[in-house]
Amino acid sequence: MDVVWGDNVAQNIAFYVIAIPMVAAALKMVTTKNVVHAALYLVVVLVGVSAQFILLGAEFIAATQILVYVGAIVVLILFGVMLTRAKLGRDAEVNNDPTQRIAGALVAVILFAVMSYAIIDAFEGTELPEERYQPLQVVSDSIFSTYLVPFEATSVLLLAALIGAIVLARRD
Amino acid sequence: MSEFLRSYLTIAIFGGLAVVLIGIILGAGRLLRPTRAQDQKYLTYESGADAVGDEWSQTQVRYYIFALLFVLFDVEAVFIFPWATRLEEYGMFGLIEMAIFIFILALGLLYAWRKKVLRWV
Amino acid sequence: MIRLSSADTETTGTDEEETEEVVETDEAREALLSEITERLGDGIVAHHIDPGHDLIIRVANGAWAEAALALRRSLGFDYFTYLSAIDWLPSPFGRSMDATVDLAPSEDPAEAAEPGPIEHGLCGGETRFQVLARVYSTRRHLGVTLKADVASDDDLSIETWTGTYPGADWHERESWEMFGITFTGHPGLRKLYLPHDFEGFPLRKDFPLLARQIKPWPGIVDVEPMPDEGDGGDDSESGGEET
Amino acid sequence: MLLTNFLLLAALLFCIGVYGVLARKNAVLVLMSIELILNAVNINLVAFGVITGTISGHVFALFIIAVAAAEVGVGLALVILIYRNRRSINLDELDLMKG
Amino acid sequence: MIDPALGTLAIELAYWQETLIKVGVVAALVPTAALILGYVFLLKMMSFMQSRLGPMDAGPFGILQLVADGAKFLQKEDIFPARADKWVFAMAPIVVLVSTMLVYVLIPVGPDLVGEAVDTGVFLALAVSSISVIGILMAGWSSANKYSLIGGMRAAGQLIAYELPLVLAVVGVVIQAGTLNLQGIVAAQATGEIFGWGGIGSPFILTQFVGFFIFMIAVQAELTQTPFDMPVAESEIVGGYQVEYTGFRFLTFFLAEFGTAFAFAGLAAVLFLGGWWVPGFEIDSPWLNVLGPIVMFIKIMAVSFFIFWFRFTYPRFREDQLQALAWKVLIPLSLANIVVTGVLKVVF
Amino acid sequence: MTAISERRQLAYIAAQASDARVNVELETEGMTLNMGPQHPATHGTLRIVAKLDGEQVIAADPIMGYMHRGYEKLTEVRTYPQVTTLVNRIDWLGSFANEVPFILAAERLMEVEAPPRAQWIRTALFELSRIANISLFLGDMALQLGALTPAFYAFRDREFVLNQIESATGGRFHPNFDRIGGLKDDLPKGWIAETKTAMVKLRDFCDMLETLVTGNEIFEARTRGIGVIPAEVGLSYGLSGANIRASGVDWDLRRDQPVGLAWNEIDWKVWTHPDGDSFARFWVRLQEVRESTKMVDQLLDGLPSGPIMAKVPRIIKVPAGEAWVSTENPLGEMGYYVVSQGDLVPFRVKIRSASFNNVSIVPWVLKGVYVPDIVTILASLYFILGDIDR
Repeated sequence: MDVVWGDNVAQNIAFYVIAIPMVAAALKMVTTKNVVHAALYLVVVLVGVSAQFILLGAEFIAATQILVYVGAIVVLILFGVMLTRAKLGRDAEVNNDPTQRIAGALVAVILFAVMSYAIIDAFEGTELPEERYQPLQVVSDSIFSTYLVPFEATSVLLLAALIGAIVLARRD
Repeated sequence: MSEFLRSYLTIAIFGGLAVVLIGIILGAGRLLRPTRAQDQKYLTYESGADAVGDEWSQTQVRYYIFALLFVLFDVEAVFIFPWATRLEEYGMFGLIEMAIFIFILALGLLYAWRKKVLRWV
Repeated sequence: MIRLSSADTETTGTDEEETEEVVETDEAREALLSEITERLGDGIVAHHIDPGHDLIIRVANGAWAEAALALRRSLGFDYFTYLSAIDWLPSPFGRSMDATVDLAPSEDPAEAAEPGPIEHGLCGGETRFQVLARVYSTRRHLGVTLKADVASDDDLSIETWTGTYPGADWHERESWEMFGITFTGHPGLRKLYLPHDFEGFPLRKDFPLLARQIKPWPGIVDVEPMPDEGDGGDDSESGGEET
Repeated sequence: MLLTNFLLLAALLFCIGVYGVLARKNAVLVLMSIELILNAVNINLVAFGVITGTISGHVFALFIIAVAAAEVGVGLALVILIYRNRRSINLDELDLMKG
Repeated sequence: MIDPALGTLAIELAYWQETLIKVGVVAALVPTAALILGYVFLLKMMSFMQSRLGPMDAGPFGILQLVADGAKFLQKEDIFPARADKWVFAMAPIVVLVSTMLVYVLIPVGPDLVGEAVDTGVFLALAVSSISVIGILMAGWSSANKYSLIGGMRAAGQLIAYELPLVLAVVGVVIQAGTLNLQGIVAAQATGEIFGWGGIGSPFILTQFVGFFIFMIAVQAELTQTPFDMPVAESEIVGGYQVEYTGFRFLTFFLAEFGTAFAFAGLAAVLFLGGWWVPGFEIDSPWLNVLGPIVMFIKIMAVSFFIFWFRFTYPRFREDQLQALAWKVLIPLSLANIVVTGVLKVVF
Repeated sequence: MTAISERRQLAYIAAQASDARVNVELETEGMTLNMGPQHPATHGTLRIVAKLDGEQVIAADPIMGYMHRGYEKLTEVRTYPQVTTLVNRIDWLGSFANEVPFILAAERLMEVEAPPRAQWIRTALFELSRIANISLFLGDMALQLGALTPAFYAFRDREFVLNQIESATGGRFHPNFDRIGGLKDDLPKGWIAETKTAMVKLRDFCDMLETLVTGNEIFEARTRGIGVIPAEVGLSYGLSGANIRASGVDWDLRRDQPVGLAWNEIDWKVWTHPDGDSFARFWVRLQEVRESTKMVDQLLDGLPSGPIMAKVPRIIKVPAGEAWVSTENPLGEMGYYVVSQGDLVPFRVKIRSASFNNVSIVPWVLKGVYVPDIVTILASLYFILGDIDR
């Protein structure tokens, strides 16, 4: 079991307690026939990701994950869903035909096999450092010095997205 | 590190606690409350009349733009917070950086305003 | 409770005689009538002036909508008061319901009492059903009541007013469901008050009022004494029509 | 705490996301699957950031969240536009490009 | 990071003991807060403002009225509408309440009296409070009712519109304090000086009055209290997203609403009114662990008073007017506030 | 006031038109929302079926009849005095006012006139029932907009008026006090002084409400420019009372058609407002309540002495004839067209109730407004269900 079991038992337990529901919810998300349910399963995955960030010591990213993903993007998706179609109960027309689904599953499984082989091959047994907490000010300093240009570019990107969405969503 | 994780463990415990608390109360309620099934009780309420058309029908709420604006400004807030804690160190340079950032996003708000999509239709 | 007499009022003045102007002729309404006559000409079948109170005009069935149009557009009658109908058939269940004979409950209402002849009210009439409506001018402060016969006793139809007075919409719907009068040109004659599958026309005189059929008319059971008569012990007399 | 834990979790989420993109017809669901993929990437970034001891992973994760927000915004605007024009958001019915 | 253990009182507790105590305290605190606010403001203050007595029968002056109400709600049948999406319908109130509970953990009431003093403090508090939108949308959608759906949509639209002013109004405080940690913010106010005089510290309301103003309006909207109560507007959509809920599930929404009112009042007290610090004490004086909760309670009640005062006084806005207020007034204003605060911070 | 309000109206109309255009552009499928019969905004059992597009109303259709009692049919089997008990249940908040026009119509057919004292008391009671009726509206309007508190004040202060009505007539809600030829009784001792005190309280109530509600920005934002009814449209729909005076039509039956009551003997003012929106309707009603309190004071000061009942036969048979009498009731013009054929019972009574016409404009005025405005507009049009359904 040395592949999946690291040194710190409590943290490992925490990892699996979080990871298992995440994977389950992710699987439900891609298989459920109800679009709103899918969005709610996505919430579970996103909260799980946030918890994993905590385990990785990325406190600020975790809070951001909650604020932006759960508080905003999911709400946006729910709006989108309700604006287009959000039946209660099952919706027949959400999946592609079975052959394509099987092909998709095949692709996913092969991809996972290859990736997990590569990951285990390359990083087997690598322990994360015990002290991995990154204080906010380090993140901040990095953004406002090294990554200043991407930061400003982000604002332009957001502006472009906004204008694009307004142009698209409104027909003049 | 473990202190850091512990504090979040506490938060997680609190989250769990809320669920357990409601579970207990609803469980207690189950013992107290009656359950007398009658079809009428499970009808959709629509001011006393039978629901017109489908009980549930799609709304066309067009505040999509509001939600979008919100997402984008939320992202902005995410960048503002780390900046705000460190402004003293960054000084004037940091201030200008952020002023540009805010200005560019405010342009977006202005654009939405001018395009008259800031209306609840 | 102590009722106070008139002496209790502080000021007993203002007894200036009520201006008892019994207007026998009503110039304003006469003038109005002539104006309307000018516009409608032959459309006017009959008219009646209640001096100081009202002007009633009966127009021909065909001139009904035209009358409305003329009143609103040319004569400034901007306010629509009401529109309704009258069934002039004497009640088959007895006249005025004040006598025991009226109450003879019978299985077949038609034979219970043969209806007497139709007596039309002011301005007369030809058909059993008449439509009546009232419009008012907020500038002249005068109102006109219009009446018209329906097309015939077999064809209860008349033109709609909704084009001229949109407020007539519901009134016409009501008259349609209560009397069965059809308003040609009305945008949607649907039931207004009654369930959509209700049969019959409740305000017609030959539509039985079920409550009266089950529990007959009690007569005038309580007539109050006049205030100046005290408690007058003659209640039995006044309630004499009991059955 | 092993690095592979996180990497394998991320890989799994990534693959589930890929399956979702391939198997789903509904455009909103496809967008959600893409979100899944982006989150998987974020986990990877932060995990590698921790292992290398630098802050870049964190910063990039932040930028990815920002990009994801923009992506969802424009993506959903497109979906709404498509829905309005075609009364359907099934991607296989969209063969506009085939002319 | 500030040691969360009650170390300064010289009691050493294991983590699990400490957590158990905290859990007990907060679990008791949320319902108690809801009861106190409900009784003092919703029942009594409102009654007196409306020239009536309010409940008088349950307990002296009716103080047990809400307990009686709670007992009544427990005995109500738990009805799930036939067409509702059962799971989502059942989960929605829980999501809302969890989001409220999590805010409590973060609010400090003394130097050591805090559920958890995490570094992202205020940021995390705002983040978790935004989860309730999801719960409300879930409730609105799953009830299979038009009023619910409209109410849920309105609620979501309103909460997102006011989440931003709420978040941005806090930035001014963060700039001044230079930290996100709520304990740090309290300390910053305690050690601050007003023109060189440090007698009462420097509560941020003095410098961030614009921020405070925006924050309170946004709080009012986040709580869906009048004049922003369109999501539950009884006279229009008869309760909105709550319309199909019965019994305790319905009460859960109420608990969450009052719990959140208390929590946000607490946040406002910490961010703008100086928090638990009492003038004249050292910032780490153990006495503040005793006085702090009392001071905080007084401040919270004062803030709540204003929240509820507005609730009983004003008519309700219309949704479009509310959105216009948020996007055209409050957000530009809060952005300007950030810039001005930043400039002042850098210049001085 | 006028200049500003015209600009407001124009802006409003322009906004509406552009909204309509936006909707056509977005061409979405609507949702049908059912408000009522059991809905807090419909004061009873009116039902509004509104087709919505987002939160905007495309079409609204009021459905009524849940409270139809068939009064027009029932009057045909009741003697004239008995009809009075029926008709005072039409608008149950202003009951006394419902009785008066019917009694007046019967009196005209019988060529009887009530003695002056009876007429003055009638007028005073008429105004009292107007105050009782409209003061409830004043509180309710704020309630519909979400402000709970004014409703409690309204209920509290309305009680003073109801007490006076009760002590004079014996009935709080359904007095049945009016008689053909006069009144049932004279006023009780001390009533006049008590009523004047009550009027002072009601004036205070009006002042308080004016500061509490009309100065409130949110109240103004919710009512100004909402549900604008131009005078011409309103008249053609038959809107009457404060609803049409709020559109700038200076027309009050109390002044323009004072049928056998004492209105033209006292000094008072007809209030109008040029805007025609929900705010104007509220404002006009508020002024009318205050005006009514002054009218009651004057009526009680000038109360003539004399009998309160004219000579009428014990058993009332009304000669054949037809008469239309309408008065300015709290809700608007209420009239009866009485057709008699010389019997104990009327041959036909057409009841023209104010709310029926006032509500008939709803489909027109609700087009293009938002869902919350439905409530505002319905509240400001102020109807009583019994007055619609009869």
